[in-house]
Amino acid sequence: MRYIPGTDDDLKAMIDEAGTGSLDEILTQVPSAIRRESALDLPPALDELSLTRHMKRLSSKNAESDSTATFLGAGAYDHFIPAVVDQLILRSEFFTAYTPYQPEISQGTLQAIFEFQTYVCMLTGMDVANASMYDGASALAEAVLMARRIKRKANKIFISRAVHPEYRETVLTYTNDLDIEIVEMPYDAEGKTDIDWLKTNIDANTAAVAVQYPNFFGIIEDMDAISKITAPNETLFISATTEALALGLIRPPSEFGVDIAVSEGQSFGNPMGFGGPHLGLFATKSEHIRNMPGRLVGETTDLDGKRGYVLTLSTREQHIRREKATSNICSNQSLCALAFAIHISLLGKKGLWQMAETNLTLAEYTKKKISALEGFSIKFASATFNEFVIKTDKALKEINKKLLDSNIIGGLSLESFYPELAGCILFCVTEKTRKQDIDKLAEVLGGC
Amino acid sequence: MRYIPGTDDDLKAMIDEAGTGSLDEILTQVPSAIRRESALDLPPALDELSLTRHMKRLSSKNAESDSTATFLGAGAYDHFIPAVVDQLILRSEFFTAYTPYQPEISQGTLQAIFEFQTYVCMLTGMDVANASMYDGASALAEAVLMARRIKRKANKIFISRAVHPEYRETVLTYTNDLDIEIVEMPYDAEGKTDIDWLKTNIDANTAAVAVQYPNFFGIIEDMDAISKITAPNETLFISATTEALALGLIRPPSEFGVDIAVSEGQSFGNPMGFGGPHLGLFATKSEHIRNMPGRLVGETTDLDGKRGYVLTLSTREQHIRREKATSNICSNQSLCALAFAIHISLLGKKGLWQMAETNLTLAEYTKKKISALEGFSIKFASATFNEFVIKTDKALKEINKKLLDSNIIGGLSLESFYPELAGCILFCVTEKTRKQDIDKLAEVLGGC
Amino acid sequence: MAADQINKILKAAEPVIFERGSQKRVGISLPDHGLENIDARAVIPEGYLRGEIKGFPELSEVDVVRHYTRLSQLNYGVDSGFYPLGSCTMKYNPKINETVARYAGFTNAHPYQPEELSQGNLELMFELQGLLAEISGLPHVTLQPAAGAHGEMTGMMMIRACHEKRGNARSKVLIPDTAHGTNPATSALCGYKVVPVKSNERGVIDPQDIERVMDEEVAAIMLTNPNTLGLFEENIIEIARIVHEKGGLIYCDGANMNALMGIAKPGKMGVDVLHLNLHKTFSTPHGGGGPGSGPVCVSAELAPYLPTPVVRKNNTTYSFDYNLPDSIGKVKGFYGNFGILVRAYAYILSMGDKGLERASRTAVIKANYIKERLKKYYDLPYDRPCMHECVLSDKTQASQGVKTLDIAKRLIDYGFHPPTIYFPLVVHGAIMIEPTETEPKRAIDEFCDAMIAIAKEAESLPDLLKEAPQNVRFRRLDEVKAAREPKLRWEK
Amino acid sequence: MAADQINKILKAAEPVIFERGSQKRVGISLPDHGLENIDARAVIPEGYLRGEIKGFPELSEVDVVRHYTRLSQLNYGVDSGFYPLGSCTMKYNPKINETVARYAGFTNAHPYQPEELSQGNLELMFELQGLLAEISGLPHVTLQPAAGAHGEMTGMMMIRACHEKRGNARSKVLIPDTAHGTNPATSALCGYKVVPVKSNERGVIDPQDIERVMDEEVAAIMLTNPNTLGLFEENIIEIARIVHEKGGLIYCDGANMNALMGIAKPGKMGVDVLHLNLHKTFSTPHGGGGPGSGPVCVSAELAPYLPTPVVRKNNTTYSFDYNLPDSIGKVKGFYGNFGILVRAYAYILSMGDKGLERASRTAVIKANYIKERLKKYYDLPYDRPCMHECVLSDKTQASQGVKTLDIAKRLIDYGFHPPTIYFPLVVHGAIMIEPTETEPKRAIDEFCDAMIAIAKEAESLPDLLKEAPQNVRFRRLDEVKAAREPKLRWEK
Ligand SMILES: Cc1ncc(COP(=O)(O)O)c(C=O)c1O
Ligand SMILES: Cc1ncc(COP(=O)(O)O)c(C=O)c1O
Repeated sequence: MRYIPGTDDDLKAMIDEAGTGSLDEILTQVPSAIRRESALDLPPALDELSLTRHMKRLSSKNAESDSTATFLGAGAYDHFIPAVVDQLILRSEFFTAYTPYQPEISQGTLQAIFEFQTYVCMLTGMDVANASMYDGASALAEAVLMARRIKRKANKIFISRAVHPEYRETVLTYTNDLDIEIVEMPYDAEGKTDIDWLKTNIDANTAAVAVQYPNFFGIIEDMDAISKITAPNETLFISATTEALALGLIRPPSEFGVDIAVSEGQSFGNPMGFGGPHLGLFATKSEHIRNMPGRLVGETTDLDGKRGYVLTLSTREQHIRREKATSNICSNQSLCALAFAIHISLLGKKGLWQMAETNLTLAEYTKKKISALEGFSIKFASATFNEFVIKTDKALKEINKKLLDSNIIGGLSLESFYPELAGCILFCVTEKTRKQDIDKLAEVLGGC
Repeated sequence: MRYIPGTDDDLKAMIDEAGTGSLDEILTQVPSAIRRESALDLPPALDELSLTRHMKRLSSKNAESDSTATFLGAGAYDHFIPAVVDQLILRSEFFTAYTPYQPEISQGTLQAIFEFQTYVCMLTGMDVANASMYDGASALAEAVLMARRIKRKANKIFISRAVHPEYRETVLTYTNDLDIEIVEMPYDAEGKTDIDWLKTNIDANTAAVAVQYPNFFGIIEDMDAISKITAPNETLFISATTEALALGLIRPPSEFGVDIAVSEGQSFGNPMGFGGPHLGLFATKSEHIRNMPGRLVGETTDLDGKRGYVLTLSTREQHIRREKATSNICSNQSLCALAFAIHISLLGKKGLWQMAETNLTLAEYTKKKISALEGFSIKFASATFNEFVIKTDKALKEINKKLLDSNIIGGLSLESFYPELAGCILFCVTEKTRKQDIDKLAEVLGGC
Repeated sequence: MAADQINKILKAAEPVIFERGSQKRVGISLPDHGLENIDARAVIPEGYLRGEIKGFPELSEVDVVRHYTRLSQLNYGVDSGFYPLGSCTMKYNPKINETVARYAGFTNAHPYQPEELSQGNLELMFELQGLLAEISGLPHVTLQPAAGAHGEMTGMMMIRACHEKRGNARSKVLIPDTAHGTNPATSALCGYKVVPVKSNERGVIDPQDIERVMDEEVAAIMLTNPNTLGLFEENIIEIARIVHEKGGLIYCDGANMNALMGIAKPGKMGVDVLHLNLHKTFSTPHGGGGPGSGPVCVSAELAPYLPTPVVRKNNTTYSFDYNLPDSIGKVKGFYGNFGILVRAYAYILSMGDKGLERASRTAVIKANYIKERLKKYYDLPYDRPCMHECVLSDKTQASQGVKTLDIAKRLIDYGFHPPTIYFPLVVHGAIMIEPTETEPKRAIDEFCDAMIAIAKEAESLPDLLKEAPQNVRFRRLDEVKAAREPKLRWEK
Repeated sequence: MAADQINKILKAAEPVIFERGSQKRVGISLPDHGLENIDARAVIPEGYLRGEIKGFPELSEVDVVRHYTRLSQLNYGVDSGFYPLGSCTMKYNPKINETVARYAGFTNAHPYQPEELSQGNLELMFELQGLLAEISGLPHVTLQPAAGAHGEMTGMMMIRACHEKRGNARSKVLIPDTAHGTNPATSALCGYKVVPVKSNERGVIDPQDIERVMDEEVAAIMLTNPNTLGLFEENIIEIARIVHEKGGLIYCDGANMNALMGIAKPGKMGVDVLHLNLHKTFSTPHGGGGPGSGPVCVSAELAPYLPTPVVRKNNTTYSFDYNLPDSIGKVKGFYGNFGILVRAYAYILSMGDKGLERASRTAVIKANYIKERLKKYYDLPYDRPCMHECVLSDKTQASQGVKTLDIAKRLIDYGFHPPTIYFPLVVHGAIMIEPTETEPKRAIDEFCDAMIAIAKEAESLPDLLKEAPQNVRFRRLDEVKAAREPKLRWEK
């Protein structure tokens, strides 16, 4: 077996030298009643070439966005990832290492995470960010738990219905067994969280209010108005973002007094990958550090006074605090965070702006093209970034079939998530979308 | 421009600090008469995504052996390359370094080449090998030049007609301007170099005799018989190999008294790549070292007595000896040599044998299948490794068309290289060839 | 001296990326979209356009490549050498898995693209569910959890859901003192009170202790098998009987499954719920701390509570099943760390039954070999055959004032990654060594030689150990300072 | 002291691969072909089956990966830092080129597969021929040569063929004393006698000297422009006139083309034949010493002698043209280092006219900047504006007994790859610095600071330089020993 260097002779030599007796003797600790009776029923082992052929076959049974233009977004975004990213994360010193427990030989990972934390702070405007959560959805769930920890006396959390349905579902799962009541805030006719409802319903028992920014419909929420309600009530304000790229263009959550800002980070450096691995960004204000979940890297010096980095403030974490930890998270999405940092470093100030601007430009163009078509209209009259909702009275099934015939995957039908939005489609456009793809899309829709 | 970190400000700062005056002043050394008049007529610069799309389009306009079974060999072989090889040669410390002029920070390249030299010695059985030539063809040409240097008084070199036609052509090009006469040795009815002819024609003016082993027809030459003629005549014996894998199974050239053994090394670790980059192996006897072309790495110690490696015996080379050098070669195929060494290390003793045996097994099966077909026969009744010649009276054009219809690229029609072999096809089979591909091949041929 | 001083300056650290670059550099180029750029101010509502991000770098491609290349050179990975981090199964990560995981149909598939256009991915997930079920002996599997701890949470939520369904959610979870920190943390996250259980003098759980604490309020015991001392919970059958009799369930932390593949199935031991760490047992890369994947395997009774969706096969096609009315719901977006699933699937296909069994058997032999070679030099708290890892302590060296930390740092000088230290907590000054099956005997021997040399140094040159490491680019880092004045982001 | 000694042992070298592994390991698995394995003895003639290869290693995949990973860690590449190797143009190698060069249609295409099935590759070659023709100003191009020296040979053979066609092959080639060693070696290989030409006090060729040696036996002058001192051959037009008048041809070694892209075309300077180094000017990786690629661009008169085949376009399809009756023939198998062509093509498309021009302009400015910063500390033999590289010497330091070699080795301690040293030969103790356009100003400044610090050390601490390097894993290696008792392969 090519992955196991121990030949029979090696093993025998070790057993003999150790004097432990045979493997069977070692294994007497495993009661014979539960020992292997027959071989595992697995397919016969594949050699490397046959494996690649098998995997290629599976891969080719999927549509993929380099060959098929896609207008799907909704939490996973088809952005272009420069070749540099993958070639650097493949450096085995990064990808075959584990959690940097031994800082003297882990400065690569540690400094990269420290820089990642800084990037997340810069993007969100917050004071401090952790070294990543599993994804945007679980990051929001952790934010809710954290808000509950901070607000010991309040147990209601308001979450906007314009937050990604899977994020909301994840929050429900995480909070189901705990003393937390999740209350859904409706959205209004413009697709924004209903401010009036919030004003009416907020009370002393409201620990936090969570909205998505831009929200699931691509809309830039009225953060200012929300903040003006939560702040006087001393309710925490949580913002979640699925499209981190938007934060390159719109005002950061911090500027609206947000207490905890979470985001999906996939848009930078990580492929859609059929839904994962992605990564959760998690940032907060300094005052909340001790209540924060997840790993943190901090700056320090070595014995010679040289600047270096270590895991720090781990008294919040499970391996020290056990059942009193702020979270049970241990392994996170470190390599995805590295990819995020590399991509965003390549972009830099100018590239980030340019990429966001390109997304906006193409999205606005698409909006205009589609809404000009007979039978299609813009559902919500609010400003959006690179996603938006279109309403049509045509049969969605047929539309999508026709689009596929033109090698286009259309937007997401919203009905299954929002029964009230039957006939609505969420479209997404990125810098990978070509004008010609959009024109084709409009042409096909026009012919439906 | 993403590859150029010098912004206008950087450049201006440098010009100012240097006090050299503007770039235009610096460039006054270039006479204005020959300075740029207009922009270069090149296509507009492509961004990275557009470049990948363009390149993908070009790539997809070619057949490729993972999707189309191919029976072509003839100097380029479709072997399976384990994923390890590419991931290791992509380590930038290897692939972005140059010739290891500074050994203290080049031990990676140096030791890898030292090990490569050892592998080539082991495969060929020779005493010493250099750090690679451009490819098999030019390696043979260099071997001929070297033989001429050793044999100062003899200027004729016999080369078998059963040597790869492009190798022979390359030799002719290299020797055209020099006092060397290339004489072609015919092959006999069994596809081997004509021993009788050699016996008759060899004389004191014959500096060297060169054959291919296995030869272009896949046949294992009668090395013993040739050696028995060259040795008493004090003629140098040169062997060239196109399929280095064969040397894992057949007796090494050294055991037939060969003086210079060259080979194409592509079979290990390097893709066919539409013909390059490949690499030339070049090995000889110790006594000929000083006449050897190319770079050599030797073992030594550092100031602390630690074992290390350096470029050595460079008094043979162009940068020291200039017009008296043994060759003009400078950059060679170092990274290909690294890939070769990695692949062969993975194979090891057992894997090398197994791979050679697999090739032999499949080739024999194919031979049997095809020769059993009506209208197809084995052209030469000699033992072969993984290539062999089939003779047919059917129209080759039509055969190949039919094969293509079944997504198979057939063998190489020999007529253009050997007019006397009209109707002959050189087939090649490797471990990537599946039994089902062979069966299909036979089925299609049978239906022609 | 002067020379020394100069040399010191030379070993400068890599600057933080925000200290690199210069104005107007860019490391990327985007396609020309062929439209006039929209004026963002015309689209984005007033007051919602962001200003310049202070401190954001401007770099060219070469700046970025150099920076991360150099950072990587400050790291140590499995490909660099022996990495015997106990409990983490730092086995070799096959390179072919990185290649196949990058096939476009895997990386460029959108999670919401139509199922008809995702049949390859669904097939892969379905098949992997089956393979893990077979290896674990537990028939139902979710691939959704993103890591081990996430799997624990998922599993414990399912246990809670099961008890709720039965009528009483119960309030407590039994957790042995050898357990990993994620176990109690998870239990708390699921609203349970943790009841610690001491392990006995053999390093395992005593059924009598369980008998004593087990009652109708105990939802489950969360054990690890083999446990974090590397010892098989030899009373597992008896324990399962006791817990089950009182209506409790058995949760098994499968982080140490590398000891058991093809040797024994948790499903056969009475385990009801098990999580696997694909980034340990199934060879997917650790990535500097993730992404991992923590599938959960459960018995039939627990199946209704699996997170949505699960993948089903209907004749020749595959689909997501969201129709699980008793499901605990989703624990993350989409379907799990799919890219990691691809690698684990490729690994299992490459190994087959024989390969997996051999992996576990080899891992066990190697751990015992190390234990036997080192026990003459280091205290071995539980001197008996172990499974895939062994735990030593610094007791012998303590008299010289040499601690586990010093031994670990000195190992760095010798070119090794240190073992896990100070865990499990039941062993004071623990040194937890897990070699894995992919470690060549030579590397193991070199490691043992180094450990023995260090034991000798501890006697003759204890200061050398306290000053370690000295052979790498950084000396010991001040963790106290980092925690006292937290500096968690770069600032100008 | 004891500690020091122990530390020394720790920095052991990586064993040779033949000293690794153990019996029966294998690092590969091959497909099961489904047939009975043939008995090789039944096929291979008696006496032609080889025996076991002594010393051949047996390794598992992890052994191999570790070995080469560790070897790589002993190396320094462009991605590690500044690599100002003069005459080698160690520019950044764009990563995307590595990605696109690996597309299956490029890597898995057989050179003899039908032209109809190779249209993408033929198109790429055809387009690249055109791009290089445009950049060089010489209309005809062969892509076949595998490196610069190979291109020289190809070009000089074409020159010889041309003279033969004209009636007299001629016997001599003029070569300036600044020329690279490959130039005279190539001339000899083509059967020419080398006539050296001294450069003048401005570091360039004097037309009067050419006038003196030029006669009807001179086939060509082989010059490099800018030359290896980094100086533009400012009399090129006059030289070309003189040589052409006597029926000679101008061969230009294009290794330094990075100074000229979009600034001046060799074709406009009277050059008849030019080779380019794609692994220098056109950013393809140097690979530790290749593979490179050395296309040759020629004027119309030389076109008939191009190697076979060249690529032609016929309406919308592409094909190989072997029908060149006056061709010099083939200089290697197949069509050249195709994979390198793919990278260079991708580079040119990414740069466009503006990018290439900016590259050259930037390279020139950076070289002049370095020259000016360092000339106060190091002897600058030709104190005038240079093009893309500059040449210093150790004359100032020689009084302290410090030589160029010492300076170079000390630079290693400072974290830089040293410049080219002792070349060109016309400068005693030459230090030849080529920054390239891809070097950030900061790296250049750090390099200059180091050079200046070293100049100061040469005065105050000369021994430090002679002992250098000390900050890397190896100290100076004994080259004399290596040459005296050559050990060119491993033996047990
Ligand atoms: C025994 C044990 N359980 C659980 C975990 C948590 O797994 P993860 O880090 O994947 O969340 C670990 C990880 O180190 C572990 O060793
Ligand atoms: C000026 C000059 N000419 C020719 C060459 C030879 O090029 P190559 O190494 O590609 O054969 C070099 C290479 O270093 C060079 O610097």
